[in-house]
Amino acid sequence: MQNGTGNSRSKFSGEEDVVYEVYQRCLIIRLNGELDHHNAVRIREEADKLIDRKNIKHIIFDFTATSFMDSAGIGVIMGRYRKVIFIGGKIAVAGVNMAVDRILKISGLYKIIEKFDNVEAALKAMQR
Amino acid sequence: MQNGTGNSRSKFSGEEDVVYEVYQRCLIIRLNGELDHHNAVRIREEADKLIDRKNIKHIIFDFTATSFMDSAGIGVIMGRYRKVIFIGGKIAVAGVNMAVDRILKISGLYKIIEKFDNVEAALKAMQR
Amino acid sequence: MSDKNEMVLEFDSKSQNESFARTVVAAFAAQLDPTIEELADIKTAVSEAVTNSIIHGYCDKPGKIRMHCILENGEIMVEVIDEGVGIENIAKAMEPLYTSRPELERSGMGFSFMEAFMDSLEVKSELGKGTTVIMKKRIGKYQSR
Amino acid sequence: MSDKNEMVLEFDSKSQNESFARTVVAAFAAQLDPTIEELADIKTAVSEAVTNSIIHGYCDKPGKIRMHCILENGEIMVEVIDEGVGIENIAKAMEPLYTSRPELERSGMGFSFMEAFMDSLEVKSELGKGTTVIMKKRIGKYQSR
Ligand SMILES: Nc1ncnc2c1ncn2[C@@H]1O[C@H](COP(=O)(O)OP(=O)(O)O)[C@@H](O)[C@H]1O
Ligand SMILES: Nc1ncnc2c1ncn2[C@@H]1O[C@H](COP(=O)(O)OP(=O)(O)O)[C@@H](O)[C@H]1O
Repeated sequence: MQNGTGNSRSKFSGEEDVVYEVYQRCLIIRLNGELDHHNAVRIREEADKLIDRKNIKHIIFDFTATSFMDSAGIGVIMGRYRKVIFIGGKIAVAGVNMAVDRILKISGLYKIIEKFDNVEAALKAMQR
Repeated sequence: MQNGTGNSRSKFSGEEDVVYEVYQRCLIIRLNGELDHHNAVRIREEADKLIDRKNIKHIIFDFTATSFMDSAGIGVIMGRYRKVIFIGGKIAVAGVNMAVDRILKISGLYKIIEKFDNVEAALKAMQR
Repeated sequence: MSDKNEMVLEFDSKSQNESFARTVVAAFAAQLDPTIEELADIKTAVSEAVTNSIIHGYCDKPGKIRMHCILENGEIMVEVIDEGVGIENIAKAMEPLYTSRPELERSGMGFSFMEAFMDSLEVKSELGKGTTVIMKKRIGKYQSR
Repeated sequence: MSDKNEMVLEFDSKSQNESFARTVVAAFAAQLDPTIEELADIKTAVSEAVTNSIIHGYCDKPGKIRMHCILENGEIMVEVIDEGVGIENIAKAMEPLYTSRPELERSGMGFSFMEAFMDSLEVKSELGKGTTVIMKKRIGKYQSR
């Protein structure tokens, strides 16, 4: 998905890079770009591979650079929640903008996940 | 055309403000936004009103904030050229980006108008 | 700009067109001078309807989706039409959290989001014939929520 | 993404839709991952064709314009179709600087720009029936100029 040719390529299509980082047993998913059904398929696959391989317990979704999200995003979060809840894992969201916040509120997800201002705050809380 | 309500209004439609400034007998037209047939109609009217009222001789088109231009832009420039040429006026363009430059080149307009890096340089040359 | 403006977009049932369909509606709705929030609402609702046509209506198989939009009197109407499998029980389908495809990690919140983000939602469907979703939203001065 | 993707947009012949039509084509063409310059070329060419349908084809009167796009094998095809007055002499109309409406400050460069910015241009027209402009451009690795 990386756009190796760089410079003057346009970024219109919303296929921006999702970035994954692992700190101890915590996975940070930086959802850059648009999170719809089209992109969700790929994110789900990539995340689950990492969750299994790196023995992940907690997951932080970083929405700082998310330009769009619909109910497919809710599906991605719920799906990961179901994967880690059995081993006592937690899900957090960070960098939530107003549009994403409204969707998370309406979905009722805030009953099972916690919101933090930024990834650092979420990491600190999870590693406690 | 001004969007008085401000702040969170989107600027998607390309109806950005065209700004007119008069220095002595020189008219500066800052073509912010998109210059197509839809916007050309309005720009032509507003410019011609100023040209007549302020006894304008020279015109500088500033393309610094122009996000799009097609052959309607050529029509606007040619039309103003015809208006001022009889009184010894000149037309200059400034702040021309690559896309606008290609269109001006293909149109052959550079044979009758002069290009400057910025409005200040154009003003200096015209008032000489 | 108070006169009527209308457009119809027909496109292939492919997931990469979800983003395209949203962009088209947003570019058209922009003529009503919406706020960023109103634009986000419309994009989300349209994304839900188009995604549903692709994964439920056509079950990820080839097909055509039509999107019909009208701007009139400060209101946007969006119709998303497919000729897919159709919905047997519309009332049940519209229940929050109901989904026929949990294996795709569908949350069953598509219709709830369309309702939440638009002023009105109407669903017509016939089994084997297809589904039409009609949504309306008043833009600008007349805030809906 | 090497498979075919197709769309048809039908919209009212109104000058505010010139910008809309360009945005739609750009959003669709984006799937071929064009450069900024390629995108600008396509937008300019489409803007010329759509403007022509509005002011020449329909003479600023109400009408429908259809835009048909296909992405396939790294190439974009755009067809702009109106059912307006048509063109009597296509060869003459395509001559650089020829315009039938100098009073509107038309420069007569519309067709020249379509030719310059796209790889190929074809014009079909019948008097009283309408005009179809077909343009193609190869995107990406295979630079055209
Ligand atoms: N266009 C459609 N064609 C066929 N069935 C549909 C369509 N749209 C919705 N449905 C049915 O309605 C159900 C609920 O839809 P929705 O609330 O959007 O949730 P989700 O898409 O997450 O399943 C779907 O699971 C599907 O069974
Ligand atoms: N869609 C159309 N319908 C009818 N006539 C057209 C159409 N497009 C172009 N023409 C004719 O061809 C001429 C040349 O077109 P063009 O090169 O785009 O220049 P311009 O638009 O500046 O006149 C127009 O002046 C018009 O007479």
